[in-house]
Amino acid sequence: MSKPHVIIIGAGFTGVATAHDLALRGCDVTVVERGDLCHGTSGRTHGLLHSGGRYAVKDKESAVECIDENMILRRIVPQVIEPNGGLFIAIEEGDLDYAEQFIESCEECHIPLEELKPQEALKLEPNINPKVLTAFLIPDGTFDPLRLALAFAGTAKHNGARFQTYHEVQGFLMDGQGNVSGIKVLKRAANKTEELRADVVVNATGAWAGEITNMAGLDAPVKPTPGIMVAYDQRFVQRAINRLNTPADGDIVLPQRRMVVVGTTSFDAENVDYIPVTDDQIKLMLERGSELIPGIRNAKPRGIYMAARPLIGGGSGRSIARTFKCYDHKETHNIDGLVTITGGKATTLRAMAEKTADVVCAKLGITAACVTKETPLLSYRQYYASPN
Amino acid sequence: MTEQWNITLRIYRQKENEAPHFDNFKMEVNPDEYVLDAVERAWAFHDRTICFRHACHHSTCGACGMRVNGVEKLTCITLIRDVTKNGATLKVEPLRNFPVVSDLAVDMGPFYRKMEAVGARPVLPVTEAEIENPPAKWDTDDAQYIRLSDCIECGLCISACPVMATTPEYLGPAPLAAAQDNGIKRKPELLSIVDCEDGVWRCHSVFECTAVCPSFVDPARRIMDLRKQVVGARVRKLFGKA
Amino acid sequence: MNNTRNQPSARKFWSWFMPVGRQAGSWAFALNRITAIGLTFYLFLHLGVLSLLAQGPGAYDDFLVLTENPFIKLGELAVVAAAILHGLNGIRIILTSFGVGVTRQKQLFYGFMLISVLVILIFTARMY
Amino acid sequence: MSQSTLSSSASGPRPGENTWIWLIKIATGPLLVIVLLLHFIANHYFGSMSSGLMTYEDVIKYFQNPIIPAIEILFLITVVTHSLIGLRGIILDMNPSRNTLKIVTWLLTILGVSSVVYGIWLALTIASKGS
Repeated sequence: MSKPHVIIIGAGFTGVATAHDLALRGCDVTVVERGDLCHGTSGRTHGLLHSGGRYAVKDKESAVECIDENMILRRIVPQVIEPNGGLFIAIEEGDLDYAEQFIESCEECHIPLEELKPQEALKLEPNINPKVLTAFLIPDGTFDPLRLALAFAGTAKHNGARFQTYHEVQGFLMDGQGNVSGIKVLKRAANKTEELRADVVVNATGAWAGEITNMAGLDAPVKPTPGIMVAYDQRFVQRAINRLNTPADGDIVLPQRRMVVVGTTSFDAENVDYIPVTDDQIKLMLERGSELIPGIRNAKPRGIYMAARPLIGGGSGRSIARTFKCYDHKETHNIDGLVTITGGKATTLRAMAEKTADVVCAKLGITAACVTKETPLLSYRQYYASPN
Repeated sequence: MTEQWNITLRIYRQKENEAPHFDNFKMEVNPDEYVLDAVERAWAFHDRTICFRHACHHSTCGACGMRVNGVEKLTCITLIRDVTKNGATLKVEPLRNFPVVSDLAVDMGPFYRKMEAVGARPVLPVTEAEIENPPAKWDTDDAQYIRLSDCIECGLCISACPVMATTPEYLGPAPLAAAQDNGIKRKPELLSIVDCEDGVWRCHSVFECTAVCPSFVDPARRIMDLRKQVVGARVRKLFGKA
Repeated sequence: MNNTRNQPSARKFWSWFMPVGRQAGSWAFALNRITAIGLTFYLFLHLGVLSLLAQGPGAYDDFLVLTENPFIKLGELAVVAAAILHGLNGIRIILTSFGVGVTRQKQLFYGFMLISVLVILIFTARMY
Repeated sequence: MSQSTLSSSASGPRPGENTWIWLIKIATGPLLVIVLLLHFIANHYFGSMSSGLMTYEDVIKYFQNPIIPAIEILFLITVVTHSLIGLRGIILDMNPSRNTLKIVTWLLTILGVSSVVYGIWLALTIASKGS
């Protein structure tokens, strides 16, 4: 029998990872993206291959997801990762109070941790703040956002998935019984609209999830929560440097190519399409960044950008849980054929895809198990292999 | 209040079956913003049909290369202040020598395939890839650290190279620079790929690629070094056999 | 679905000579190519003219009279200029190809162009 | 690691240029600069005409010393080789098809060889005129 056809809206991390998973499980996949890969939040992520350390105390569920995925990604896609680890450093007395619960939580979430004396930390990373009181070695890392997505997308494409970039979803096609049976899409490169039918449509548009579900008359509990990130033009450190304290603004600096990226803040925003950068947040990043690495004070900013995190549900800013949720709108609103996946973090893209694929396969009666944990991804340039 | 400029953003437009033309967008911009922010704002608030490529906004992904006022730029790190003046025009066109998908978005396929053909290294030890003699500060155990390579495959050098404009077969600056970074001693199979008319001998020492490279790769210098490697390899092969 | 307007194509040779807004290297490349074509043309013209020598004194000396004509002199000056420019730029390319002065290739180009202009002026003075 | 569908061009690297052609071009280059200098000086300073050019007799006299024809022939060989390799490089930049390139290469070789042969004959006839 022919393969079931699944349309995935959105070629960000979740979209391409889900395409990869479903392609391996025998689905015929079409990814539809308004722009190109990583046009939304995924492109403008920090690039932190999360160890979960930052969430161990307050959000254990996310922390465990992060450390597990961190280890998997290092195995399946080393080609886009700087696997040099990270440091949580305490600079003021206040930071030391946090150490106690930090160690406990990390152990609870099986996040490998090693405490270093200040001289040891300064020997490993000479450019961090010399006033460091204590430091914890943790398996953080950095990745290149676009190439991480390309690696998943390239492998999916190799296994038969199709990628239609510059195709903007205009609305859903509904069958008689009020279920989704496909999408109406505008081919932006030619100003022509098309209709595409599918057995299941997956809405993997992250912070824009609400915009898409509105087209089916539903609302998705997504609260776009943007944050600023500033890249400076010198590579001061080899590891990601975190501030040992409850998550706050500007408490992480990570190396990427010949730069360091300082992040981030967290505030609510309505218009997700364009979030202007504000001077006070830039200054805040400079402030906080130079507390961790004093050298940043006289480095030149190279790129300043905003990214809208797709957070789930109520609460505000940092308090919302950072885990992800997958809604089968058959159960939530009795509309079949539409699945929404949102929330989560960049590092957990494979796990989000696995969960979504499980939901989709259940709907389609596919019994194949998820194998993405052990399947190494092809070269990210494979996405451009055969001329489409 | 931050300084505000009124500029005309003049964007190259090209849809599949229409002749290309330019659209002008009168915009108020902060000169310390980046060109990419202006283009994104034009898309968000003025004309949603504008197609352009962007992802990371801080020069690590290489998606947003465009020609700004005729010169290749990575628009996410190019300040508006550096490329135009208050009340002037900011002309933005797609990169040369790439098939245009639509408006400012180009197809990176042929270029990425060439990078793959020479096996460009995406990640490498921090102690390598220095174009000058490696600075003394790397000590031995630094080699354990791995970082993403300098080349972000943005395609600016491909657009700037006048030789690249004449034939799609020419490997072009970035792939040749990647071949040099790999080194013929380490990957002997590269010799036949680069020692040909589409390889290192097509370069005519124009140095435009190095002029536009935003990521410290210095492709022109690497091509010159690759020439030495190729000549060395051929001469050794000759005497090796003889 | 991509259009070919923007793609590389053999008809695009004008792009060799589009150094407008470009760096020194593009000017050097364009100059090098124009002088090369000019010199090659002159080479075979010169070989042809010399065949008059084989026909005895009359033919050759009559031709020499032509060289007094100012336009022919201008042509000869152009050849001399082209030879100097092409020669010096060729040396710059060989030096950079062997890694010498690669980081200062622009200064090398400007320096050589200065020398060329001076020598050309000397020849112009000599000729007129 | 690279897949077959990923190689740059279907037919693989095209052998139109190689190390030896380039080495010949850049070997003849500097040689040319020196010999050209001598040629300039010889032609524009020792000639009896006001402009320094040589008349018929000057040329004949100049060619009596057997070194001169030898140098002129050497000069001819290097300049013809250098210019034709360069010209072929320019034609290559026009992205010719495979057999066009073969034809061009043949034509240039024939042109080169014939002009060198013609040059040698000319030099010898001039030298012989003097005796």
